[in-house]
Amino acid sequence: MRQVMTGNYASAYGAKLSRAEVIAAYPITPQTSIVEKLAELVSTGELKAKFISVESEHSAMAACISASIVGARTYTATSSHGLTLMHEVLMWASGARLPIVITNVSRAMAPPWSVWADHMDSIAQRDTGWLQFFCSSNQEVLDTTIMAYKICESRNVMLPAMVIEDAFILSHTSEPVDMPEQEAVDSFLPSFSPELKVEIGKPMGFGSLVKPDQYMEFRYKAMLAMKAARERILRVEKEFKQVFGREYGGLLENYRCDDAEVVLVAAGSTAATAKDVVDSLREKGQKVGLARLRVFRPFPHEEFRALASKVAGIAVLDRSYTFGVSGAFFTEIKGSIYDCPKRPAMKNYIAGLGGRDITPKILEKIFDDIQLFVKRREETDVEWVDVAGLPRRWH
Amino acid sequence: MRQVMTGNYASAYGAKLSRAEVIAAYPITPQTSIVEKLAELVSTGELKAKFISVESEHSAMAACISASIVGARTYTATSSHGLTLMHEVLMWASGARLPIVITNVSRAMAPPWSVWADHMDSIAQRDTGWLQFFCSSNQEVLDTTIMAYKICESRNVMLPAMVIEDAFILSHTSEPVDMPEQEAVDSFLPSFSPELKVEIGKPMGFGSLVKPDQYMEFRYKAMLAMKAARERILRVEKEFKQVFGREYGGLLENYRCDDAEVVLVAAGSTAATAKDVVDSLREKGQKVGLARLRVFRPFPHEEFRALASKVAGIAVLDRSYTFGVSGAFFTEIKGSIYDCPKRPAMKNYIAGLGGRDITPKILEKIFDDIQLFVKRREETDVEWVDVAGLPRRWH
Amino acid sequence: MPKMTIPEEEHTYPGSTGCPGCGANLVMRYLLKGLGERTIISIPACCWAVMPGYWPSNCLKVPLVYSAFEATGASISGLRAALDMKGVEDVTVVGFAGDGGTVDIGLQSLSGAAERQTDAIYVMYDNEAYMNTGIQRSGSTPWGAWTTTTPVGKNHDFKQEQKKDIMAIMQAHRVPYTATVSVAHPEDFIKKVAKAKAIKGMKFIHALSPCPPGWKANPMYTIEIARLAVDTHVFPLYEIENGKVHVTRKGKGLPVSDYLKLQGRFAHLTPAEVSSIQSAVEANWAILLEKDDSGT
Amino acid sequence: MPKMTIPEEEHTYPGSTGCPGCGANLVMRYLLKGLGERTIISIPACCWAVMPGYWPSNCLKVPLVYSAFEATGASISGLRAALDMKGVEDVTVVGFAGDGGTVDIGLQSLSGAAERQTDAIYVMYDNEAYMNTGIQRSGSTPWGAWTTTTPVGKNHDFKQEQKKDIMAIMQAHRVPYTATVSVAHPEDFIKKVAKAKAIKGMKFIHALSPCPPGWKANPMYTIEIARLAVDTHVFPLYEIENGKVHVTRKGKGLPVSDYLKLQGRFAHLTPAEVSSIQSAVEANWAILLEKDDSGT
Amino acid sequence: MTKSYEEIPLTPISNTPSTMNMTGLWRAFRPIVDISKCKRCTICWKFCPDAAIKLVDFVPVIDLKYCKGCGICSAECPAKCIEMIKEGIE
Amino acid sequence: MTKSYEEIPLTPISNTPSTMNMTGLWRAFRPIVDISKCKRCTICWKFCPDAAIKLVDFVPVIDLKYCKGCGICSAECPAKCIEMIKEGIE
Amino acid sequence: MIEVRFHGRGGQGVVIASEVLAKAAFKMGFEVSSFPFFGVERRGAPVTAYARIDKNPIRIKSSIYEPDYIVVLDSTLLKGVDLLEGLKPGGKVLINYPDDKTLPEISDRFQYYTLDATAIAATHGIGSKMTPIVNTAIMGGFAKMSDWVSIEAMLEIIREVAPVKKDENVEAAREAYERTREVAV
Amino acid sequence: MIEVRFHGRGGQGVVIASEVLAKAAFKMGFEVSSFPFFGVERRGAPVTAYARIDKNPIRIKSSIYEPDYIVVLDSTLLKGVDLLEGLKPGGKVLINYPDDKTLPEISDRFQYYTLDATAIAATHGIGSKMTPIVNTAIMGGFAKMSDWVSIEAMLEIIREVAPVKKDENVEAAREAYERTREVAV
Ligand SMILES: Cc1ncc(C[n+]2csc(CCOP(=O)(O)OP(=O)(O)O)c2C)c(N)n1
Ligand SMILES: Cc1ncc(C[n+]2csc(CCOP(=O)(O)OP(=O)(O)O)c2C)c(N)n1
Ligand code: SF4
Ligand code: SF4
Ligand code: SF4
Ligand code: SF4
Repeated sequence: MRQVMTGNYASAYGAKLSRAEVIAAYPITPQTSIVEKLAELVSTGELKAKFISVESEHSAMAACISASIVGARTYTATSSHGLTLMHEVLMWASGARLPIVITNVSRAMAPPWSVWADHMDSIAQRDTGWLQFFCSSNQEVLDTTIMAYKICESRNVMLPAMVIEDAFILSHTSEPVDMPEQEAVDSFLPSFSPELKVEIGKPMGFGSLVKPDQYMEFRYKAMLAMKAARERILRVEKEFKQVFGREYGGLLENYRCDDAEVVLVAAGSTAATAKDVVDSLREKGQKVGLARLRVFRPFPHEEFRALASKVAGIAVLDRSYTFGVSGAFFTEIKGSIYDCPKRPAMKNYIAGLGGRDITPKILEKIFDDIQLFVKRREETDVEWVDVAGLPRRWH
Repeated sequence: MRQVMTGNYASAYGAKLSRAEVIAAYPITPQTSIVEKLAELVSTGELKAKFISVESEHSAMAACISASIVGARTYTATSSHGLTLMHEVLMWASGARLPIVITNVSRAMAPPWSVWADHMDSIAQRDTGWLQFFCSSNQEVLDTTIMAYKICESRNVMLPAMVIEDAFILSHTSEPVDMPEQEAVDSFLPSFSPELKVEIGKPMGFGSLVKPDQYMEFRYKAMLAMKAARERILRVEKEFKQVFGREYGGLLENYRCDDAEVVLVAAGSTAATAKDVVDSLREKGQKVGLARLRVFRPFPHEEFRALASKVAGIAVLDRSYTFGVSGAFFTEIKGSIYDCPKRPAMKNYIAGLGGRDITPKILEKIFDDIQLFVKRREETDVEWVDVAGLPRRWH
Repeated sequence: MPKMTIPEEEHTYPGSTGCPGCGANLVMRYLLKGLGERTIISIPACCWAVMPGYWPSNCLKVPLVYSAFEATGASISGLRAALDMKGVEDVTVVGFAGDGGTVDIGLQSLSGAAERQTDAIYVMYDNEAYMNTGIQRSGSTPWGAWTTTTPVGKNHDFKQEQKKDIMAIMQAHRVPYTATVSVAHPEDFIKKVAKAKAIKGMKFIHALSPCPPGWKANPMYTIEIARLAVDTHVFPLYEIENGKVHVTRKGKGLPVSDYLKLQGRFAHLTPAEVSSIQSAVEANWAILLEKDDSGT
Repeated sequence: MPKMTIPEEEHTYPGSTGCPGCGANLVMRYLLKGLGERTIISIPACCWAVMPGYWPSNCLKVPLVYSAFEATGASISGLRAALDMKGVEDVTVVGFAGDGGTVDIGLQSLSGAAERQTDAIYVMYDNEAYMNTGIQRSGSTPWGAWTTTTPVGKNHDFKQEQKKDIMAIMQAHRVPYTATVSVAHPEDFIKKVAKAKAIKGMKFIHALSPCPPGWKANPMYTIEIARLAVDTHVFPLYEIENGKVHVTRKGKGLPVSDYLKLQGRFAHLTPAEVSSIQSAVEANWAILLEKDDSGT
Repeated sequence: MTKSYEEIPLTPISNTPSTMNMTGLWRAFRPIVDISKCKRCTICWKFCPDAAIKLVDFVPVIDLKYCKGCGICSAECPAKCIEMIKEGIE
Repeated sequence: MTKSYEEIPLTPISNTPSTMNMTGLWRAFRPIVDISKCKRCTICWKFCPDAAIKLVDFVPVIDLKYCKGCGICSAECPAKCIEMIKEGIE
Repeated sequence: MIEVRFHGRGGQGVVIASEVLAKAAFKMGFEVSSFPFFGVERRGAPVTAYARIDKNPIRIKSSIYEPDYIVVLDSTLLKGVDLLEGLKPGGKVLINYPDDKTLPEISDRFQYYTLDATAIAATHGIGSKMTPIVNTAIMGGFAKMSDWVSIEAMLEIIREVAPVKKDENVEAAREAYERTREVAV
Repeated sequence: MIEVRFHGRGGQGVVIASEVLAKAAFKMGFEVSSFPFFGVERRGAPVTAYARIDKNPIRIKSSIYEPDYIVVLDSTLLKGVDLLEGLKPGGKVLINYPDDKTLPEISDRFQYYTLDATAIAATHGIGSKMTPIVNTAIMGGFAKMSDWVSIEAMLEIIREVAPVKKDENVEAAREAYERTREVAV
């Protein structure tokens, strides 16, 4: 049934419908209503789960890790400082091959203190071995949470996943969400029964010390798992479509890209706004498209290579900036299509940091700019959008 | 005077010669002898500094941050889990624009538990806004520590720096190190007096809450600082050479690259071994070179573009692996030279994870392989080196 | 002639962005009256990280260093070490954190600061929940209270665990001075703060800090509630100096219900539950009196 | 007829990779004798993370989950929650950590586990320093001891801070059961562990664990040193059940120097320093005896 | 409103008094002091969380630019001389 | 010695008894039990950190594959019937 | 697409008001989206919320700069910042305003509606006497002002979302609907 | 380049031995590098350390697989793993071995030297009676076995690095130098 709810409630219901068994979470703006909703669902008995009140995010993840090791389906949610405080144990979860699902309400890092949307927190976890899904609507948040469990718990994956929603812009926006029936979700997502888990009566040490002569082989297996995740994402989405009728375009959603001359790459809420912009520019006759970066890990290598073969220019919008380089999406996309026969003109737009609004007007100007850039490539291929004191005006 | 010492002692003496005023550190293998040495130097009075015994690495960095805010020169050292536990506050330090210097003894992350060399811990901090120096000898560790303060404390930089030495391979290897005289260091490195610091009698809040309408401008300034750091690194190294007679090749040290057909990119201890290998292959008439990635942040964009214009193939050795993508060096280098007119053949070699030894033999085989790859590019451009169960043999 | 019972000089500006009737605002106001301007404060994430206002607004007349949520103890050790190195010794270093930032996520660095005998005052303003993020339970939330994460559900839920006894925990750390203070008794508050300032080592001040929205209370009753906390012995005023306990205010011994009934967060409690709180409070009070060295 | 005074069944294999004479090895051996095989253990970074041996070696006959250094408290809460959800209730969940992993970097998650009343036993084996990383000071290192980070320098340095009183800290958390145990008294040790197993909630066991290399002691004296710790009242054996203190062994009251002199880490202490330790130990012992409820 | 990146410091340094925030606008109720009844006990001044009360000759003068209308002064005044009235549109 | 990536589990699971480690080789001193003097008190067994002593009819039999030679049994034996002798080359 | 901006104070339920509108419109078959201004504001501080209503699914996620409607839950806010900033020419403004007072001087490019929601809420005992909660009443008024959201849908949603005193809230909204009137300026 | 491997037990000072060699060689004008095997081994467990000595600066950072020399600080290790693995044909082995015992059967492709370092250390009161510390004595023996590091340089370094009993350590090394002898197998 469709009902109007926030992204955070969509997250909470996603976890609930997935029948998370152990939930350990610590409050942080703007994630709190996820935790509050889940606390309520557990207290009313609507969700049969253990809710562990932890004293930090590090402990939230650590509790999920241990619970997962003994075979429980686990869930947590956080944001910004909470996510970065988990950094060490995020790596632990992937190294231990535990299919934990986390919602990260992506928010800026301090200082300056800021509670607003920014992808820095999520991007800084790109090396931790987690799958990363950037969502563009509350519906997608809910659906992706359910799919994430199915993807991650499959035997050849067994890796954790992060479902990312933009701070406030999704987390606190109410919009219609079709809430699946519990029965339908139950038949789509079987209960968690990992091949390898710690059981009483079966003495084993889980996560031992490994000498230099053997460590790499374990990492190699994780690499293979991330490879397998790619196929798994596509298959699970297909199955999801069959049952629930919704789909999200795989790892890189191509929106009106087929005959596009230039495309914008964007992730999260910006990508939703960008679809409107693409439509309106198309009406004006511009051949533009949107490549929505939905899955950042595993990186959609093949998809970008296919895209590169079709378009003349790619504008990459990063809602984060890696100091000393550029936006992370920009670097990685260029890296991915480096040896493609056709090399589209690529330009990076840094926008929306610390919650700066990304308006349709701004996106239109980016489309204008990339079309120009294709024609006469300039020196600078990284531009900061809407920074006071720079000559270009964006409003 | 040249004396035989470990990389860890070189770090400790680097901090001592730089007259670090506040040192806060927590023990972790294989960093411990740095801390032990500094504790001893403080206790004997050889180093006039406050040594704060903290209860975690998070607190070590947090203590350095606050000490730095009131104008003290600060130092800490850690490794792997300790570094990743600092993740949140690493971002804090750069956001607060504090020129803290850390030594990271780069080690693998658990699970599997491993105390051996691996760059994952350092690489996973690539988005935190720290300068990153990968060292290849104990001498470089000591010299870089001193230079790092001078680079970072300059008015147009004011960012923190990470000096990286490979676990055990540098940290516990004893080799001759020329220890500069204190007087020479004192005249090279003036005492720390930041423009902006918190002082009694000057009420100010340091690191306040900033609304979406202003956050980006602060980030933009940090971006400019990272840009400035590039020039600063080159200048400080030049000055260092004048005073101490040693230099390290800037951000990307080109070793016999001038007429090279293929080059290997490597960082840290491997790059030292690779010089021997390059020499021996050169003797055999092979036109090979080494591009030693000394500074990873800021990324040596210009240097790689210059290199790309000269060579036919680049082998990139990553001692870490980003699941779902490739080695981080590989992705970023490709990203950097994406739009160069000449595009060398690029292949990634993942080697040495969890302390797996990277022998001259292995490096030779990598040089062989990249030469072949230049001729007939294969599908797979990321190869795992020396993984048991894979067909190729590396010994 | 009338006389002010607390120092006249203000070290805070009006225009802080705390809620009307915020107890924490008063905690800071009294604290600084007690310490004076040669003070430096470290504040982690909490309501008080927001109350100075958006950049460039600042409601404090003393230097303020923001720190990460979990790091107040480390921050004050860093500040003290740096100031010592600079030879600045007459400055009081203060860590100022909420209850969540103290008894939960900040406990470890606080414990570390205590163990390493950092010469500083750590003030915990205790609004008994995570207020800055919107009233979630903390380890310091009292048994029986409603919060958004201890909802009053069908099963008549609420916080099921006891409030962490941070005074006892700090006492176990053998710090030279700990004291409880109340915004209803600023004279006592300021006296204790001044005493703490004069003692070397790590001092700990526990300030009950009523929070109108979080406690579902009328802002005008902030002082009244704080006063009732003392008079019902829910929050006794005492200090511990080198292990010696000294109750600084006996209070009236009113029934706890007087205290609870002004607060919506306790509205769901049954009479039986209220009387179980009453017994617990009485037992604790008896133990405290027994330890009280004041007479001797 | 001779009789074994402790259970015969072993739940550890020979071949652990701890040092010869390691007290921590005995702590685990006795612990599991007390708990039996329906036990699951969480171990953070510490010597005991290494002692099971390199993969795939394991010296425990019960399941073992490794956790991050700072996360033992969180780990046992996670284990307990998951087992509860699975309906597995007859299993004892154990957190087993060194002193550094308990009183320093693990204190916060331990405190959290205590506050949320995790039904588990937390065992701290106390070798009084960070041993796995090579003998650095911890919050649990006693005053006066040498470690690599409290070197005995020109100024006759050594650890300047008091040992953190983790028993008092846990007592301040009002957990239902805490006890000290010694490897020199396995019968007492196992009895306490069995008692803890039967109590619901968070139990805390503090085990003094001599470490020959770290204490600069001859491995053959591991038991002797542990025994002397009890007999000199440096480490009294007692338990606290719901606040009631019970000294389980009075000890001989020997001079502390008997204990100190077997350990190189105290070799630098002057007679005056030794006698200051003596006084402190006597004072603590007197306080403990005063609290002792055994008689009543 | 947004400042150019060139005009701002390296990191957000707050050194403008919070009197820049017109928090008096938050007020729902306004305290009205009946000076004739005032006993000059200064208790209202003592308990104002926002330091919005100045004393002139020990008589309270409320700075309505910053008074948030919490009502503490009214509740605590022993002479009951401060009344809280609903803020209107003037 | 290194196992193929295909032969190992997802993550390092240790389920081989530590008796795979020949820690007896670490021994610098070897305990020699004079059975004739043994009182069968089982104290040596009780205190062996490595569980390297088995009891046969309450008499200790030391498993030299694992005995690390710490000397605790020798120090604790009330009958003084365990002697520690320096390990040699045989 | 219709865009609405709400002004009120922290603690007054401004965000709920925007959600009620969105839910009522959704019930009537519209696609909707509502969101608060993303702040860390405290009780009493001015806060803003937004709603979008359209025939087609709403994808745009940026803020609203040129609303069609403005709703003011607390008339004292008129003293502060420019509440009507960005309002489209001819746009409509609903203000919770005392019946016995006249609007202060205000731009005449817009249409104004007033409603004494405070009095109505007080009458129905919603919130406390000192601080009545006006968000349900005001949404009754919104139904009157707009011609595209029905009072029935609004009342249904109010009944759904009101945590306590459902009847009273519904009645207040109904009364508000009736008493809302356009005023000339 | 000369490569040396050291075998001993945790706690015996194997790493120090390798450093002493490196420092002595450095004192004589060589470039050097020495490193332990990178383990988490405990007291008594077999440990390994390495040293490289060359005329030119040493850049190679990988391990040593085919040493020219092997030094065994604890003869009981001969019972364990293959200590001579990788030793170059004709390579030299120095073993701390009791004077009154003969070497067990062992490969004849190498040259062997023995020295009762344990006895010598005990005589000079280095370490405790139960566990004498043999690393300084054995390095005296190394000077004898090799023809490129002088006993003088070695003694100088030993004096430098010995934390206590400097004279005794030097004397032990000198005696060891004299008593080291090649043995036939
Ligand atoms: C690592 C981390 N986790 C969570 C947060 C979010 N957070 C900020 S303030 C706060 C609540 C603070 O509560 P408390 O310390 O009790 O102070 P109060 O807000 O109640 O005054 C939380 C959870 C954060 N900033 N950092
Ligand atoms: C976050 C983090 N910091 C530091 C370490 C390094 N570390 C591993 S074990 C250890 C010492 C443990 O000391 P303790 O808990 O006292 O146990 P012990 O080794 O003495 O038995 C340290 C510092 C780590 N693994 N993780
Ligand atoms: S929420 Fe509570 S503690 Fe925070 S500012 Fe408001 S009244 Fe003060
Ligand atoms: S270092 Fe100490 S605690 Fe660790 S294994 Fe050795 S004896 Fe045991
Ligand atoms: S109403 Fe509150 S803020 Fe206003 S003057 Fe009185 S106490 Fe101060
Ligand atoms: S010497 Fe030690 S390890 Fe060997 S049997 Fe005796 S007690 Fe056990």
